[in-house]
Amino acid sequence: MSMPNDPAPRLEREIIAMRVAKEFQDGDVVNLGIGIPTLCSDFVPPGVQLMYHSESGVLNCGPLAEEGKGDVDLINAGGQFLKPVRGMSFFDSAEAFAMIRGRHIDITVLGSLQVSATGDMANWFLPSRGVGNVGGAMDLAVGAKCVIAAMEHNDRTGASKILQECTYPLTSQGCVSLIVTDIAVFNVDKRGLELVEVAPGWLPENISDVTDAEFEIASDVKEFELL
Amino acid sequence: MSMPNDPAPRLEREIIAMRVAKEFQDGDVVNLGIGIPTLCSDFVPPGVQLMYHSESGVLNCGPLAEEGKGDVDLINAGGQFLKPVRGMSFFDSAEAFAMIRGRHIDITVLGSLQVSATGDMANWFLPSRGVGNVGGAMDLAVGAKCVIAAMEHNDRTGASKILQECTYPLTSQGCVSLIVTDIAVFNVDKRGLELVEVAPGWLPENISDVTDAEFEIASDVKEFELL
Amino acid sequence: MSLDKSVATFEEAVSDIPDGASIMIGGFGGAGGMPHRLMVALVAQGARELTIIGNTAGIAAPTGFGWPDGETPIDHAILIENGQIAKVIASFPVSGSVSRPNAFELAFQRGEIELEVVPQGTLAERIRAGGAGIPAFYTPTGAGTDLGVGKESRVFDGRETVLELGMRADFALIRAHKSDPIGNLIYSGTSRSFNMPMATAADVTIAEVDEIVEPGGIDAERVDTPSIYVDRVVARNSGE
Amino acid sequence: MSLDKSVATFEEAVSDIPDGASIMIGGFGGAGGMPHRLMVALVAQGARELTIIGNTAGIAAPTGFGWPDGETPIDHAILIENGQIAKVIASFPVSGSVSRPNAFELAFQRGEIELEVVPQGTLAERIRAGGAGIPAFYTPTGAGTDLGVGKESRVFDGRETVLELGMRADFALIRAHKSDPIGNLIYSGTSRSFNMPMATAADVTIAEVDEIVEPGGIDAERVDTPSIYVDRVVARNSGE
Repeated sequence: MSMPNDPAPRLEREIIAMRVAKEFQDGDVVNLGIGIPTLCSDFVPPGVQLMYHSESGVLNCGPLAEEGKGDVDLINAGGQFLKPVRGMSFFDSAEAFAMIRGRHIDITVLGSLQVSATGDMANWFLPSRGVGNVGGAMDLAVGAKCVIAAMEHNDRTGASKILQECTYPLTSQGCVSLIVTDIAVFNVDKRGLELVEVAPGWLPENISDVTDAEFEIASDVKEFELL
Repeated sequence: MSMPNDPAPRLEREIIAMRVAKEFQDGDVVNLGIGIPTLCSDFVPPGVQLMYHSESGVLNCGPLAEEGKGDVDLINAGGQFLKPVRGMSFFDSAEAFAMIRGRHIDITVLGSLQVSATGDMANWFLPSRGVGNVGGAMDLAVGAKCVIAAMEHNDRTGASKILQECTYPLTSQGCVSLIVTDIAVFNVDKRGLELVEVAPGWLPENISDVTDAEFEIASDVKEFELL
Repeated sequence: MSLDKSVATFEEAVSDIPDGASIMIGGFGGAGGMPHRLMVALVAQGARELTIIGNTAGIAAPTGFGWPDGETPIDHAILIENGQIAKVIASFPVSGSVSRPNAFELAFQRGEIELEVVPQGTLAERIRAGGAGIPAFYTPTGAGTDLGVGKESRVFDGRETVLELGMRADFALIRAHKSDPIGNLIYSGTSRSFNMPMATAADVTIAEVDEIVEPGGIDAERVDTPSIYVDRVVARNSGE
Repeated sequence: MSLDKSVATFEEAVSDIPDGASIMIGGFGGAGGMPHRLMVALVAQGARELTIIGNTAGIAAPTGFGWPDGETPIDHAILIENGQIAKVIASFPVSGSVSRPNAFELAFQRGEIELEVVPQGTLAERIRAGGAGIPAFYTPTGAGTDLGVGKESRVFDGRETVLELGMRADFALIRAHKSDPIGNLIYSGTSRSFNMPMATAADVTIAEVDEIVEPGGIDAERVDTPSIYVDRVVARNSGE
């Protein structure tokens, strides 16, 4: 979505995914959430081999099945049908989450409703609905070695999804180490946010205008690095 | 072993096993300890089908392999080679003990160094040795729905293995519900021991003479019932 | 129980489930791995005031989650719509779409059904613990969130955790691919999900399978759920 | 790590184990399921002051436990006799025969090795918990016994339990039947034992297998230890 005072266009979801995918290292075990995170698998850098984990109970799983060729016994966590690939393995939910909680997942990429300046994530409960799906979000947020939030910078009403403190119920405290939005990239730790990249045509002050959280600006802040 | 004042012979280990086997009900899941308990499988009543569990990680396992035909990957908890049978399943140690601790075993038969009047069992640590193998004994003692102690009544020095209180380190408190020895059968609960059967030629007072624990005598105390 | 656990019909398999029972229902959420025929039989059987425990509370109808195009989803919603459910324990109780509520959400908003939301990994682990004789464990999941409120908290190695209790149920309705007559089960692909832990954690575990093979027809090395956990098996291809 | 985890030799597989490391060693106690070649390589490698965690501390030599007649047992005893072990954590540390002590018992009686005895099921569960991110759990096993002394105790449902901590190690040396290059493992029969939980609970898991098959050579439905847990695989039939 765009806002009236935007100095330049906001980036497409695919560009967000492309930027996130730069973080993947060869051999990483990766769990991708629903939405923008799922797109990351299309942009894995050359030479990088990943092992995808899904909490539906499959490891080293492959891409989505072709339309109409789905097997009901081969789904991802979003209920989509997957293509069978060699090297897969199947396991039950207790084992799937033993892997997550036990720190066997190197990186998870999750969408989020809100992220705080200290890396708190709120992505499971929309107060206006009064009921929510926690699913595996809390387990992934506490269990993965690295949690990346991939999301739009502002919601449909224009409200900042990056906040000094989350106002929605938390998924986990202080779990996020990188935020990639459609206009900015932030490093996150307990001390706060550091703006490290901006979308083309955006300046740090433009980011500040649409962000309800304080942040430091990296001395070498640059344009989105996609290569 | 026999003692000087015995009024009649003590029963063979096979007879102890035969008496224990009378407790098995059709469909029971059974775990047999090393020694006398292992012999019970030879005396299962006709019409009774059991599912044997071994903490080595095999369920519905069969009899010992023929001499020289052992498979190193098919052992029981005593390290003996088993014959493969249909309907077996294999699993790891965490699962093997999930079955035990989770109350999926109907009956375990264990040898014991000592059993107390309230069903405490001491069968893993001989103080004179100063080191012992606990193995799966504690898990079986707390986990099985029914724990039967099958043992000789007195040790090699003539000391009673049934005591008011165990003097050796405990395996578990109050776990034993039936004691079968070479001269007597006792029901056990928190209130104490009840003598229910005696070996041929033995009277309750003869049992009392070689037992260092108080016990009630069942109104219908009878000779060992093997059929 | 005897060692032959096969039951002829789905109706017979669920006939003794009483009002007020707690029932685990296996599967992840889609068409695979869910005991559809047992659920249909339970609707016909009519037990009420049930507590159901599962990953979802029936999310397929509004969005088609995990269902092939053109098929009509069957899931927990049929029990909810029949007014049989008093309480739901789930990690993913409502539809992924706010604008397309599932039967559970409608009943919940009407105040007809109680809800306990449990993180998916905590739910799986609580069920595994219930089956494994572990009364309680500590987990970092949920600490410092609304779902950790009211739970004992404790720090291990500098990390806040909450105490979670093992969970059991009166019945587990699960879905596997094949069984032998004594109840050794194998699953297909991602159908393992909650079926495997649930099989271990109920007083009575009832498995809906595609086929009951002859004794010895399942390779001992391939068994996913050992027969010790299974009380009844009923096949979709049985002669009913 | 890259996705090809095969290592050419047993020597290379254990080369980086430092003095003072904690090492889980898989198996139940017999000839099956134990990483003999890795243990032999570790003797040659020579790391000292090791803590070893296993079901036994090497019980086969005195009694032949789980070994075919006529074969010479190889187990933890070779590490103990080489003076490499500072501490043993085991459920079954000594020989089943008082009159035929194993190498561990002799060293223990000389005061050379520290011992922690853990009930077998608690040991397996502590290792599983260590691999599953569960820092601690309650179990009835050991409550009211010497092995429960000094542990927090708590009553659940009228039953006394003790608090046990998850256990991890720096390395796990395990034994499986086959692997594919990315580390999916299958076992044979009762060789699963401690190998499967240990595979999950070490910083570096090294699997000794009979054979490393081609990619895709292990059926996804049959995998016992998923590749996520395995760091190195080395085959007995490799060309060394």
